Amino acid sequence: MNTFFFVVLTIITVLMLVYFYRVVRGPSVFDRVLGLNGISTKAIVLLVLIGTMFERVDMFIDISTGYALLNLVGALAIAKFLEERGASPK
Amino acid sequence: MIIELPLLILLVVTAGGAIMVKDLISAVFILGSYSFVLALVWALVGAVDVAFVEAVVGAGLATVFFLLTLFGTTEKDTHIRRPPVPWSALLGLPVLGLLLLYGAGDLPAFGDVASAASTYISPEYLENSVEQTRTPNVVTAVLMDYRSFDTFIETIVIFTAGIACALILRKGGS
Amino acid sequence: MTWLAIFLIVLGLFFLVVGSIGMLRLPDVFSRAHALSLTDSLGAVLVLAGLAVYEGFTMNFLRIFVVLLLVYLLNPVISHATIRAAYRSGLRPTEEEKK
Amino acid sequence: MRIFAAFALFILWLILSASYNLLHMATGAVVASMIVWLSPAGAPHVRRFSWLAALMYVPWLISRILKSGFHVSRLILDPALPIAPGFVQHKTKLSSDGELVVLGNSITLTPGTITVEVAPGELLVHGLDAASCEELKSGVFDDRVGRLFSVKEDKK
Repeated sequence: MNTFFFVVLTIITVLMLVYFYRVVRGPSVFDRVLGLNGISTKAIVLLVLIGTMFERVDMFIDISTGYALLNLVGALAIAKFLEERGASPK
Repeated sequence: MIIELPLLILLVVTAGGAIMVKDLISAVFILGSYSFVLALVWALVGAVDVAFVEAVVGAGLATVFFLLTLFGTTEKDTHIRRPPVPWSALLGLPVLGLLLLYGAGDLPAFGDVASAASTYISPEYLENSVEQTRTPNVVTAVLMDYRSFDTFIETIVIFTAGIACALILRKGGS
Repeated sequence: MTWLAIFLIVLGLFFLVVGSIGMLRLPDVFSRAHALSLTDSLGAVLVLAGLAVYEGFTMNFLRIFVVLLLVYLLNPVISHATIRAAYRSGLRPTEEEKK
Repeated sequence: MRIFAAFALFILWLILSASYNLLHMATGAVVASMIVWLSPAGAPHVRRFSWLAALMYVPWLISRILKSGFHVSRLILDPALPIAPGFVQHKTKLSSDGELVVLGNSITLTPGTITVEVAPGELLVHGLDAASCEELKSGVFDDRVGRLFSVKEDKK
């Protein structure tokens, strides 16, 4: 079962690389924001996965919850700023 | 450790990307994703509290503050004009890196029982911390009791930084 | 029980992979948000559900379930806020926007 | 209602905290009641809430998400990429904040459609292709969400 979890972890990490490509190359600022959101969702999943691998889920769940809530605050703040500011300063 | 390898590769890629990219806004977002990966690595080696701080400060607050700063500046400096790298740095930095790697070879392995730290200090903390400090969590006992002055002054630094941010960001300033 | 967990995780991984492919292929911000929604509301949630089932019906099941619920409730808000900001700052879906 | 909210918060505390001795549970109870006491009274946007309808709503929404998820996956994996993205102006008879939040969130959760702008009685929705918006246009979402908050069915 641990091998399976390791394979899942590797696959998700490779997928993070795809979103990272979107963060680097995204034509507009909002593409970058979307890429960052995708990475953070995967980080939440990965934290729970790591916790399951170590059989210490109760410890990792706390960080995962904190991640999810902070991600909301950060993303809303970014969206508000971008909305006030208007289109990307290119 | 093979299990950390994919995340470590991703960490190096994101860190390199944050330095190499020209556009400052994308640099901010790449730095945010770097923080996410770094927090995952911390969680993987078992430092859960550090991972939590990295998630809160690095991925949440720092990204927002960087964006605020970026929007406070003019649009002219969103592109970096970087001078060419001097030859001395190109030669000196690999040598320094090799020296550091050579030095790291002498460090005890992760979780080594025979290393100095786990022979003298760790058993003392693990065995006596409950009687001496009445704190159930050992990490909390080390941070808040054995190293309380260190933590206290760290708190002062963070508080000062918070006041500075509040002063800079207040409405109607500038 | 373990097989159900593996099934859920593999199904979630399928959606995660498809979402990533969509992130690369789709032409503009608005369409890419759909790929992200696929990743969030199906991929991540199915993987989390698989992990919860793997844990069995203990306290940890409930804890993972709370995280799942958070992802479920908060991620639509995030993608809506991002897309609204994109719309309000004058971005429009265009066919000829370069890849 | 407020006692119920405090109780729900306390249950959440029990789930998230790992320890069940008296001190921690008492802390949780105090914190939960403090939060309810400090927050403004009630939720004025929700007139009535039917638990039975909510119990029916969640499996329905999950089945919907799975169905449109496979649809969107087929669109993305198709080599020709047969998408036709476009905005849809969606008129709805729901107008209170609670209903709009649930409706908008459900639309965004369903792959293929995303809420862009929200106003009472009117939503701007971005759809990935025509088939994704089909369901929304038929007004099933509005009916379901309306039943959730027990709005009297008006005739169309």
